[in-house]
Amino acid sequence: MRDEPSPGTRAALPIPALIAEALAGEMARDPSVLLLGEDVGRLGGVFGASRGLLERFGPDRVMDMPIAEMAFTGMGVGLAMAGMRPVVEIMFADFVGVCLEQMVNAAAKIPFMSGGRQRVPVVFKTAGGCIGSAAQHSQCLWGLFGHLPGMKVVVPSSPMDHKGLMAAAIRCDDPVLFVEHKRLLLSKARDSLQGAEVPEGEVVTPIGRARVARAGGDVTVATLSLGVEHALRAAAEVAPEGIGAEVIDLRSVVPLDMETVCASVARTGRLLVVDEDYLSFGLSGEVVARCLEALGPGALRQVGRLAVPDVPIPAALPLERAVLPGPEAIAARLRAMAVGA
Amino acid sequence: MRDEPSPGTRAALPIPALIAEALAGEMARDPSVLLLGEDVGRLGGVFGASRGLLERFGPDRVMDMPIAEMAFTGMGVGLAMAGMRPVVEIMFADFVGVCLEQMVNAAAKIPFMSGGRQRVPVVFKTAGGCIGSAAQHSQCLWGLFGHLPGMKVVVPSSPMDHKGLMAAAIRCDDPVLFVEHKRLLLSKARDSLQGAEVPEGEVVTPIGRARVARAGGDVTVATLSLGVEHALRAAAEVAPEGIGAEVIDLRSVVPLDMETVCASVARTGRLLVVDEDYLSFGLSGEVVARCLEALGPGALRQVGRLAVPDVPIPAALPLERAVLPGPEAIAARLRAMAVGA
Amino acid sequence: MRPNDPRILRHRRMLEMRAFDEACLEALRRGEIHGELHTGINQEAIGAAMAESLRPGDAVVSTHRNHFHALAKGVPARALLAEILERETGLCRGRGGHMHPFHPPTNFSATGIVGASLPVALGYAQAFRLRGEDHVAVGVTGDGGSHTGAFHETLVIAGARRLPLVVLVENNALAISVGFGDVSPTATVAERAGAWGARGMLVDGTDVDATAEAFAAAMEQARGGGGPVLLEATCTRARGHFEGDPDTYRTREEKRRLREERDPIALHRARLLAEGVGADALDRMAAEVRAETARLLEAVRADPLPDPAGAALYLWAEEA
Amino acid sequence: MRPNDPRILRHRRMLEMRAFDEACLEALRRGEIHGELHTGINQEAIGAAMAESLRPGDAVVSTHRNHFHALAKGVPARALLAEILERETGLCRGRGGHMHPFHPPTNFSATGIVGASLPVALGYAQAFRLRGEDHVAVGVTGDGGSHTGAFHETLVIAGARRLPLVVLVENNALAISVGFGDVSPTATVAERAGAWGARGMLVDGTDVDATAEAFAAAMEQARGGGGPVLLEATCTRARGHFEGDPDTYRTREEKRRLREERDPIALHRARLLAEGVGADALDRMAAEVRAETARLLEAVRADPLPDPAGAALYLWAEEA
Ligand SMILES: Cc1ncc(C[n+]2csc(CCOP(=O)(O)OP(=O)(O)O)c2C)c(N)n1
Ligand SMILES: Cc1ncc(C[n+]2csc(CCOP(=O)(O)OP(=O)(O)O)c2C)c(N)n1
Ligand SMILES: [Mg+2]
Ligand SMILES: [Mg+2]
Repeated sequence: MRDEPSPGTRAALPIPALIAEALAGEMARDPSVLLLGEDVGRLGGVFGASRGLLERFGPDRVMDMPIAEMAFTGMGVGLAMAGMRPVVEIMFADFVGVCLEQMVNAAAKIPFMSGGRQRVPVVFKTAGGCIGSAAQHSQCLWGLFGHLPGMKVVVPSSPMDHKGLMAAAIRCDDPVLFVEHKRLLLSKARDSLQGAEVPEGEVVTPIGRARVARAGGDVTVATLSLGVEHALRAAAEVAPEGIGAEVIDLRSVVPLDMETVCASVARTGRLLVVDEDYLSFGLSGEVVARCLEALGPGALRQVGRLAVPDVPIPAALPLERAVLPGPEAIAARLRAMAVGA
Repeated sequence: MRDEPSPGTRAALPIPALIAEALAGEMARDPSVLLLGEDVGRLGGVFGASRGLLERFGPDRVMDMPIAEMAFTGMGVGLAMAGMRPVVEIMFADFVGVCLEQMVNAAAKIPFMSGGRQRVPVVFKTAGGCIGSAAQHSQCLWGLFGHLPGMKVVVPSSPMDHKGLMAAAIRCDDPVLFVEHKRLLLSKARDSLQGAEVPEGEVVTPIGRARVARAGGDVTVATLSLGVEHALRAAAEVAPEGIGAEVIDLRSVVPLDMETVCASVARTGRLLVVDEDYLSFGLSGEVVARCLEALGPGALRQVGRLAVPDVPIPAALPLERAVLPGPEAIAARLRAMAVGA
Repeated sequence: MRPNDPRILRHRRMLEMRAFDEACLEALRRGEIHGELHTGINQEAIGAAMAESLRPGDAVVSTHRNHFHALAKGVPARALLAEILERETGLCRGRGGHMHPFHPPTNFSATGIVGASLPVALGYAQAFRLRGEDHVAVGVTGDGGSHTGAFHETLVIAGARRLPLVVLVENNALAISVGFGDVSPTATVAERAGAWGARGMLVDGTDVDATAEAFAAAMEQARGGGGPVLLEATCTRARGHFEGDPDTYRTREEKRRLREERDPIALHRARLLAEGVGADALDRMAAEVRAETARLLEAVRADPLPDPAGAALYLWAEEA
Repeated sequence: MRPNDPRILRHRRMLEMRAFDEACLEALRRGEIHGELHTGINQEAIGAAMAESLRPGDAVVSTHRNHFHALAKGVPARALLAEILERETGLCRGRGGHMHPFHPPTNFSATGIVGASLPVALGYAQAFRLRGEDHVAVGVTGDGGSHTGAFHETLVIAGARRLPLVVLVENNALAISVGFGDVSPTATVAERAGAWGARGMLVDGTDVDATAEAFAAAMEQARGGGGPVLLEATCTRARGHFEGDPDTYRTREEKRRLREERDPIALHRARLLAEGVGADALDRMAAEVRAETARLLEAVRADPLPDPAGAALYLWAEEA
């Protein structure tokens, strides 16, 4: 980045600037890294996650694309097969319906279909989550991608991970889906409950290891993305009531670090999965099922899931609030679970 | 159908002919019912599920389409909004990556987004399942559609249900995804373990009610589609060993009839979900999680999931067999679970 | 020129449309819209032109920038504004919001997914053909939408079937920050029409008179069975892509120039004045429209928000 | 004409391609291929024509009907056939099968999803441009694929960026049972090229000499920086869409006529004979090719099938 803020002001950086740092760092160290997508160049990304990159790396490596996601997603696949390391931005996760074909039947399957002989090191970068834009611009969909094998599905929550997991995604030889949350993209590092300090230099967070964001002995909360912030808020709220919530940031859906989750549940006996994706046939059911498989029914005293209740996101604010798993809803569940058997 | 087979020979009918009967019946009773898709007209469907319909109802109601799934899927949406009842064939479930947008952001969401004021009575008819065509032509994907709210997801298994559920799907005022299994489409009514007799006249199977395909007291097997046939075969195999498997045909993924499943598991204490879709973040995890939520950990002695182990379907026969949940694998699981605590 | 002269009515329609979007901006400023907002300011001529040739049975499927198309189709302004303000009295009971208004009685709908309007419009066109109705389906998209696969596939089918479809491309030369000239393989969208056996038409979409004529001709051809028409109307976007867009990809100077030189209302006003229409008559009209819209906004602001208890309603038919 | 005359080589290539697909048919009959099989019989002229102008660094992204394109690109026939026969020695260790052969050393790949070849080819073209290499990417599709959204989007981007891309449309006038003439808005695919600022070329794809020339010209333009080319080669499909297709949508008579009148090998043989090449030289060549292919098939049949224990391998890089 050309306009580095002076030291001490890094906590004031918007989250997208941390992603831009990761992109810039990787582009600087590896000439095969490219960025392409809508509005990634001249605008620097609709949230600013690629601000400054066009100026620094030029239009050959930062390519503004027409609204032709199928072609440019597939272009990412072809570039990767040809030896490049493209980062393809699909502006919002909701738009994958126009380009899923290339993500799933090409990127995610080619390594396997080729018997391991053709690598496809592409990163699909997209923004999910709810900021008031209703049914077609609010979905998370990481559960959907978890279901389709062949792609790592990485979901940052802390400021540090926005930088470190993006760098790791780019270095990964497998296709990676990187799902940001719009609400976090609109925030600054210092707004986070998970620490604002992110080094200026290289940060690479290994993909596939969950993180205990808060320790606690009564209920395990497995969550990710904005859910970690909400869960930390709820945990702080119920702590004075004597309820110890252990908050786990899953960090990636694929691979899913069940070891960390199960180790916690083995202690607490109570598992609450908090997920801003849809409730059914997704992440929350999988975490519950794997936990049950790993620990056996006897180890589980209580299990809960808090997610969008299988309806599209409604437009009006009171309705939107009612379907999202926010801090109040999490706190209420924690209280209910803590008193239960 | 113009060439009705003589009575007594109906058990020799290919499964697709039963679907064609349902289509013909509904088209005859309701002039707003239409069929469109690739090869549905002149060829009568790649499996024959619309044979005879073009000749009987003409090219205005049976429309052969170019390979432009996004446009003709959306055409189905527009037709439905304009008061028609289109059945849109997407040849194989694997191809949804080119038209998911219209299925999910339009058909499945418009009823909700319009506050219930715009109905979209469209049926998306597609074939899933494995018959040796490798990674891009073998998927079931019903778990994916279950995850995305707003569409009923209907999956027939018995000959009767191929006819009865198709009729019900067409009469349903909600968008419906109807997922056939290619292996069943290549079979005849009499090949089924679930009864070959299907009346010539109207059959309408209510959507959303699972069916106990075989009663048993030791292990509950929840499955669907070809899985029901496999599970019945496995159940018959282990029966002489004193293992009573209760086989439940879920019949639809959305709605998911957990009452029937839970009633069975409450008796057996053992749940095995058999699913030809991918293992993770899908149907099997959801059934397990809902069962646990409904009955509590104490009611479950054992839980198992048998599904495609999160890899694409490989081409070679020995590899394909190794990843599919066939009768042998089910029988082995039943034996293992029956001896367990 | 008499007050009910069609060109005066055109002018009034443009004023109404602008006032409508200004009301939306006001509501946004007051925090009464919590989601995204895309206004059509400077693109009123296209909406006003549409209004003249659309008939009740015709269908319009619009985009994220849909307000003017809805008004042109005859969607009640009250219920439309209430939907944008997320009210229970809105077209969709506050479920859809500004990007997803649906009004079955006028066959109006929209989508927030670029290009996705066109396949749905194709479906309406096919329904009209099947039922022997002489309605036309209009699928609206932007220049950005002309690059989507849905655009091609829709025109392939409409072209081969000669369906009564008008694909209306509002070419404001920008898709968010991406310039049409930077990503289009052709200088215009209209010149591509031959690839689908469609008629291509290009019109200056800041000239409401020319656009009304072009749109009428397009509708006539489609209605008469002449097959699909690809009508491109060039225009400019006066504000950011959405409210909140920093719009750093254009200079202030450039935006000022667009507002001054390519404002369809100002251009039309100048033309009417030159033709002898009185300035005070036009001013009176503008004041009237403003007052009406202010009353509308006040009325909608008094409407209730949806009850959160019903947040999961209306997914299935039995709940409607 | 000398034996190493390019036109004799062309002829030999066609013979090899046909023999290859006949070997596949034999393997299928013996139950050694358990999945779908799409042969290219009667479409050999296009593959043979490609072989002449493709260079090692060029990329080809093909379709479900990909065998001839793979051979044209220089993919080893042994490993290709082994992959089709689902052997561990195959290009992809038996994981890909006949619709999904990948051969990174020659930049060859394919997909079973119609239209999906083109965006991937676009990526290769962009990579070549970025690295300043003078390679060309060839995306192959059928007439059916020309209706897909991916086709449009790919050409939009290639056209605007003037990328070294040749979109080769094998127009056999059928997409399974759906006739090109029944669903296309235009009489040819090539005539649509202007919509994307591409050069459109149409050639009789049953005439190997003409097709070789046309393909060479297309490659030369793309290689020289002249931007994308849309090359349509008309041809016919002699067999069902896939083996097992009842092919009820054509009459026997029609198929007989296609095999007799539009077989590129027979046509070329007649031409060579007319130009004085000896019938016995050609017969000897045909016998030689048949014998070689028979040996190839025998060798592959002796190869092992993959070990089921490894069924879940190769999903992630660390397993490769
Ligand atoms: C398929 C898809 N891709 C991207 C977006 C994000 N997006 C919303 S509007 C827009 C630009 C649209 O440009 P254009 O079609 O010219 O319409 P305009 O905004 O200029 O009216 C983009 C990229 C989207 N909504 N849908
Ligand atoms: C997106 C998609 N839709 C449908 C299919 C099923 N399908 C496979 S091949 C084919 C016909 C292809 O026709 P064409 O492109 O002309 O190629 P040809 O088979 O004639 O060589 C169809 C419909 C598919 N594989 N992918
Ligand atoms: Mg625009
Ligand atoms: Mg074809």
